[in-house]
Amino acid sequence: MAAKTRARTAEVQTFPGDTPADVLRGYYRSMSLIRNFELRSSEMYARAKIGGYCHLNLGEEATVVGLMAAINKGDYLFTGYRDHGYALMRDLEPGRVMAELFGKTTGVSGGRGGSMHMFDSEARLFGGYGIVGGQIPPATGVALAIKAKQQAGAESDAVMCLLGDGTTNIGAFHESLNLAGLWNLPIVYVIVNNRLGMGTTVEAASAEPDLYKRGASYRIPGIRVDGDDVLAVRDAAETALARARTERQPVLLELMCYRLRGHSVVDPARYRSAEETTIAQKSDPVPVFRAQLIAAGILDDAAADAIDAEIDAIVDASVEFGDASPDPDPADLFAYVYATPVANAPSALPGDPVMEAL
Amino acid sequence: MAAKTRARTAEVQTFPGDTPADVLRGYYRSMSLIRNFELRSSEMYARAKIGGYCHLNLGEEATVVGLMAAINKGDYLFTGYRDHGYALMRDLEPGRVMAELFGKTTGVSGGRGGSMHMFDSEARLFGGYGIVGGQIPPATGVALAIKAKQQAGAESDAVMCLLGDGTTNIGAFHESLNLAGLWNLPIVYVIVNNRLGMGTTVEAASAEPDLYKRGASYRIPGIRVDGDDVLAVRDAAETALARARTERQPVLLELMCYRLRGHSVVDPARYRSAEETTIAQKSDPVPVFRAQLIAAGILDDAAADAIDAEIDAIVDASVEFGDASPDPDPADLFAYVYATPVANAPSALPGDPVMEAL
Amino acid sequence: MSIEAAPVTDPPATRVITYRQALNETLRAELLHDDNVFLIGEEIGVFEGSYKITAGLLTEFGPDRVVDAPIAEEGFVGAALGAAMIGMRPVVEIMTINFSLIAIDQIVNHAAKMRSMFGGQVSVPMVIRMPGGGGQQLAATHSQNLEVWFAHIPGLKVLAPSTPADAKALLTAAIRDDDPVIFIENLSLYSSKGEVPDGEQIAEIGKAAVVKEGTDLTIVSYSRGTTTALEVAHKLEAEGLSIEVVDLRSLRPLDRETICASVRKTGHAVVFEDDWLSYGIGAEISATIGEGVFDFLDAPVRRVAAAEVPLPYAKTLELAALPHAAELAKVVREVLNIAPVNSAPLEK
Amino acid sequence: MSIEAAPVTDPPATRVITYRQALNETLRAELLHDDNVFLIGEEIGVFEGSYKITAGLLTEFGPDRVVDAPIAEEGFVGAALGAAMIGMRPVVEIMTINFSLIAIDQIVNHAAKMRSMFGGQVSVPMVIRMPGGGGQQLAATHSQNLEVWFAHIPGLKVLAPSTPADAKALLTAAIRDDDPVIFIENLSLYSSKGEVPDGEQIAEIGKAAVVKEGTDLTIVSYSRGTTTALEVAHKLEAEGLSIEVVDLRSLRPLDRETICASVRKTGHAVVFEDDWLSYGIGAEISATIGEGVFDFLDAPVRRVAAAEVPLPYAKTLELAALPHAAELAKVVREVLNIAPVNSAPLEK
Ligand SMILES: Cc1ncc(C[n+]2csc(CCOP(=O)(O)OP(=O)(O)O)c2C)c(N)n1
Ligand SMILES: Cc1ncc(C[n+]2csc(CCOP(=O)(O)OP(=O)(O)O)c2C)c(N)n1
Ligand SMILES: [Mg+2]
Ligand SMILES: [Mg+2]
Repeated sequence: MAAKTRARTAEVQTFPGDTPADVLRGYYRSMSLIRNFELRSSEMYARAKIGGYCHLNLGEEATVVGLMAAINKGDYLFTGYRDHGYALMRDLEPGRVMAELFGKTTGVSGGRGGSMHMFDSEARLFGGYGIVGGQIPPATGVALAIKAKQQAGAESDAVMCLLGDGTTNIGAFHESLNLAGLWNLPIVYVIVNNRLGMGTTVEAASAEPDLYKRGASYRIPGIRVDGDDVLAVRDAAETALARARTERQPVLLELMCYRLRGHSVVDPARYRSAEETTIAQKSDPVPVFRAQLIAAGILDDAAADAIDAEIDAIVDASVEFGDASPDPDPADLFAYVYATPVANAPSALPGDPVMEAL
Repeated sequence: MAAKTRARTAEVQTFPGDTPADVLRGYYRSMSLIRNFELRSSEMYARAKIGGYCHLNLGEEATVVGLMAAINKGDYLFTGYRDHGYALMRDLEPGRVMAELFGKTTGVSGGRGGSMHMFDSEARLFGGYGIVGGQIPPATGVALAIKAKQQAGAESDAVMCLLGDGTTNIGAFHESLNLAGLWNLPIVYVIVNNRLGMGTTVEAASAEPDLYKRGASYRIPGIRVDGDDVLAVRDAAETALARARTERQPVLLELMCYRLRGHSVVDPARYRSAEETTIAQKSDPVPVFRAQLIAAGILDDAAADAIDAEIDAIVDASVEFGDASPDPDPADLFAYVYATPVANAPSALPGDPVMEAL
Repeated sequence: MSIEAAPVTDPPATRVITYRQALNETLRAELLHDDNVFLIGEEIGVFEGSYKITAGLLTEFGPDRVVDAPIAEEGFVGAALGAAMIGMRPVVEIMTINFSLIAIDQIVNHAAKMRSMFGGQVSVPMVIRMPGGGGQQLAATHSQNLEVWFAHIPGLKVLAPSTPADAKALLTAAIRDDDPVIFIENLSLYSSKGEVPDGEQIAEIGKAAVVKEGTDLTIVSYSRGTTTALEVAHKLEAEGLSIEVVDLRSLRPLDRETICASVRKTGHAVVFEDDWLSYGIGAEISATIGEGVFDFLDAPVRRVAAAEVPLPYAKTLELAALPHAAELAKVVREVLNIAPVNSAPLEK
Repeated sequence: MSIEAAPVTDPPATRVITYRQALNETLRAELLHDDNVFLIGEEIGVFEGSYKITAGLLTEFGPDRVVDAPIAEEGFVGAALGAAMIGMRPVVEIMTINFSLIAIDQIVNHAAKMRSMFGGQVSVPMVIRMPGGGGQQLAATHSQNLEVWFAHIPGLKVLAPSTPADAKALLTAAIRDDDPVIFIENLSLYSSKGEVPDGEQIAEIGKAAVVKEGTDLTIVSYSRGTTTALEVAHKLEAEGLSIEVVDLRSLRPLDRETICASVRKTGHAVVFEDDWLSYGIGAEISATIGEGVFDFLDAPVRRVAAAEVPLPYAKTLELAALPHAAELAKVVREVLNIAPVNSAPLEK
């Protein structure tokens, strides 16, 4: 499968394709939501309302929105730890996402997961995962179960499994893609290639840096798409998902984008050259898309500002919701360890005797 | 890199290339040694002189001899658990190999490794390994150390790492080849494709059954060769090793052969169809090569029989040596656990108190 | 899902079968019982399992229910876990526990943690069966007993039956349980025989069993070790010693009550296990007894376990490294301060 | 290689530096000391290490001595092992102990076993450094303390220093040792400070240290736990209690003599650790004390350890799950049968 060359479209005056204007405006709104939410997360981290690791989708908004525009409600989504934007796009209440970051009971994972572990069984957001590559085998297994339970066809569910460029070097990637290719599973693996692991470039980590080519080892078609182009991402993902649903043909999709800031909120990214930082900033999909829509007459500055203001209020409200929500009660510490209660399951707190003296 | 098509050569009358007759006879002798040794191992297993798991090179003699004809004395060899033939070809005394199978102190690993774990540091047989794929990362690491210590060039050492077809599906294969490709390591990975894991065919295990193609994910050239053709194996291995030494270009070599019997000595291989068994037997490289040499006038029946008889005596002697050798002394149980002695290292036998009462 | 106990009616008819057959029949029964159950593992179909536990099942149930996986433990164990997340009930065979190390990130960092980490929104009804154990001259990398690693992990349940009947009843319970269950088998138990009740049998997870009563000393063990413990206990009766044997059955949760109740009665305890001594299962049992029934203990708790070496291939060394009946009997006598009598020697 | 002890001369000058800096300086000193030493790990070069332990070393020693590896723990840990087989002395950084699960087959089935399995023909002089520990809201998969797994494995040596000085002297010893050494760090110790002697310092592997003397009760701990143990011990002095603190330093080999000698004197023991209670480090310590100094024990050995849950992200739950000074002090008083006095509350 040939690489799709990257086309910078900042100067384009009209929009290719037939996407209705309100849908395009919706994409802008979504990108604005992710941008605003992530900036606010960063601020909340600085104010110590968020703890632990916190990785943002800043710079990846077009990728996130394009992918989520393609996925069906019934499809299962697995992501790495860089998952806030995906949670928002699966229509989880921003307040519940922020509450998760704040570690509150109203958070999407009850405050137990935090930034890296957003989950919503109804929205079929099947988890953010923190172990690099850890999400790939379970995602593959959901596809195996779908194949067992459903007929192939347009009505079938499929799985989308996100992973980073650095993640393609881990064994779980290889083992899982082999299973998907061998068993013809309805799954699309999406490499969000932001060109960096933490500080390690793709070229320094992958002997074949054209990552989409790695599908060939499993007879899985690989496709590279400009991840800053929301429509290109959406279209490629739709095509890939359709093949997964109807042909049971797994697909490897590589989306080229840039990480706007450090690896996580605490990383100043000093290892990055001024030049690279400039490229990343120039490619920033949110202002670029806004400019495109304005240039195409789909938005004007006032309308765009109005969207941004609406989003700002939503994110404000999400912080308020998070603040107002209760902390989990230590009495519930053991609540979810087991689904099936059994005898003698541990329930001691630190310092408790191992058993009451007989 | 194109697949080399498999040429059945049983009817060929003269030998291609310029390999001297005595060298060809030497290859036959080596093949005969492996064959005889393995059959004897099987017999010794049945007589309970060998325990544990025991995997034989029966049917792979041309592969083993061809590879070992190409490797330099200074090169490091890593294998899986199917390692007897390689140990013999690295010029270890057959008696010491048999003694290892018998678990005797005179065995190549002091009787501690057994069939799966032959090792000889001087001969640079760097181990038979029992965990599928477990040998691949350390083999890659030896290549990393060679690169750090030696200049590239014809004088450089290299590493040869053997693995089975089934082994290409494990994560360690992917991670290691990526490192080798990324860091330009002097290593040749050799897939001994005997078409079966235990009872699982390549097609049932690998989404891309042309295994040599899997090098592409790491920009490592992949080459497929007829593993029943000792000269083709030798030549391909020589070329690959030369690239590893001089260009620091890792190579993935796939050798197509057949397993003559079950996965291990205790496996009757009932899952195999009569048809497949017939193909395997027809391809049997030992009688085929013998017939070729006779047809080419390099051997006659009497000379071939004389070689076989000499080998038979050698293998007889190896059994005698193994029988006569002493069992390891339980007093030496802890001898090799640590290289650097430290305080409080455990030395208790079962039933000993954890410490003498203070 | 609630815990079901065996029905209180007439005791069911029994047959004497092997541990292997008990497992095989249970897998078959559960495949029949629930469409969501499927088996997955290396060489379990065409090859019928490295230890033939799944013999005949591919033929009967077909490749969708008995899935031959490539050699990719991390991949297929993780895939089974994924299938469990949406309601399938995979029963995974890892060929031996030694290979579980390749899958352990999926087991410990994923299967064990998902339910808690995602606030109870998903559960992982999967079973991972695997045999461990030494004594077959399989050498250092193929002879381990690493169940203590899994027993340490919250979110997992870890079972280790010692008899064919328990193999059946605990495996049934494991498959019907909605959590990830690690099911420890043992190579040297597969051909052992025992009475197994007919019909559906579901054991209670988390309960140890007093498999022999006695008053002088408690031997605590599990899996293969329990068979040795019973052998020793019966043998020592000839010397007039009354030994109680506690079979743990469940390593996580650990039934501290049953262990402590026994030692409270006997005042003496020895733990017998096949694994290395330091930081082994025996350490937790000994610590539990020391804390739980301190005032009732008449002598230190002793542990009989394997010598701390990578297990060598050579038979002489393997015999020296592994614990056997002879050492167990010796230590029992030491704890009871009794000189050995002249009786038939125990297997070494 | 023989065991070298620190030279018996005038005590060297000391500086107060962080644990992080002690590690960084030691790595630098060993890179200078031996050409065969090299560092390998994810993000240790350009990024200077996830926790900045390797800051400045790429610049000084270049990419052949400070090797940035792809995210492939099994691959690069195994590659380091291979390099060690022919005489290099790799010092591997695994970013956190949680990720060692992906490499554990190479560590436990390969590095730990090779020398024995191959009859002493090869040794594996490698060090694997990795931090563990909870309390940073890193949630279930990034907060573990799994050192007990490694401590269980013959063929490995497992060290867990609690102070900057020990970090230096034990890391030096580890790098100069010819066996695979697992070197356990702790996220919450990196910024802790302490006096560190200048010049080459080589600790003796396999020895615990009595870091505070006392006569009433022994607290046994290691790594971060020792700092809490000392805090509590000092605090309880105000109540007139004389607490001895044993810092294990080496989890394998385990210095049973030092532990038992202390408890023989004090008659009381509490084990404090950050890991889950069941089958944790504390189990072995408790069992060792129970067996080794049974007759000197005046009360059951108690363990203060983490609640057995996958560690939640939320601060309230994380605080409830992890053991702190307050619980340790409470249990010390319980063991000594002393009612709590009104003193300043300990950190919770
Ligand atoms: C198995 C494992 N190894 C290492 C890490 C530490 N780590 C977290 S993110 C990361 C980089 C991942 O890069 P990439 O896959 O490109 O994803 P991105 O962060 O760019 O989205 C690393 C090394 C981890 N979480 N898990
Ligand atoms: C990690 C691991 N998984 C499973 C096994 C069990 N096992 C031993 S050999 C084998 C088949 C290997 O097949 P292949 O790589 O083709 O090598 P061959 O035996 O044909 O030489 C399997 C599954 C193992 N030893 N290690
Ligand atoms: Mg990236
Ligand atoms: Mg094979």
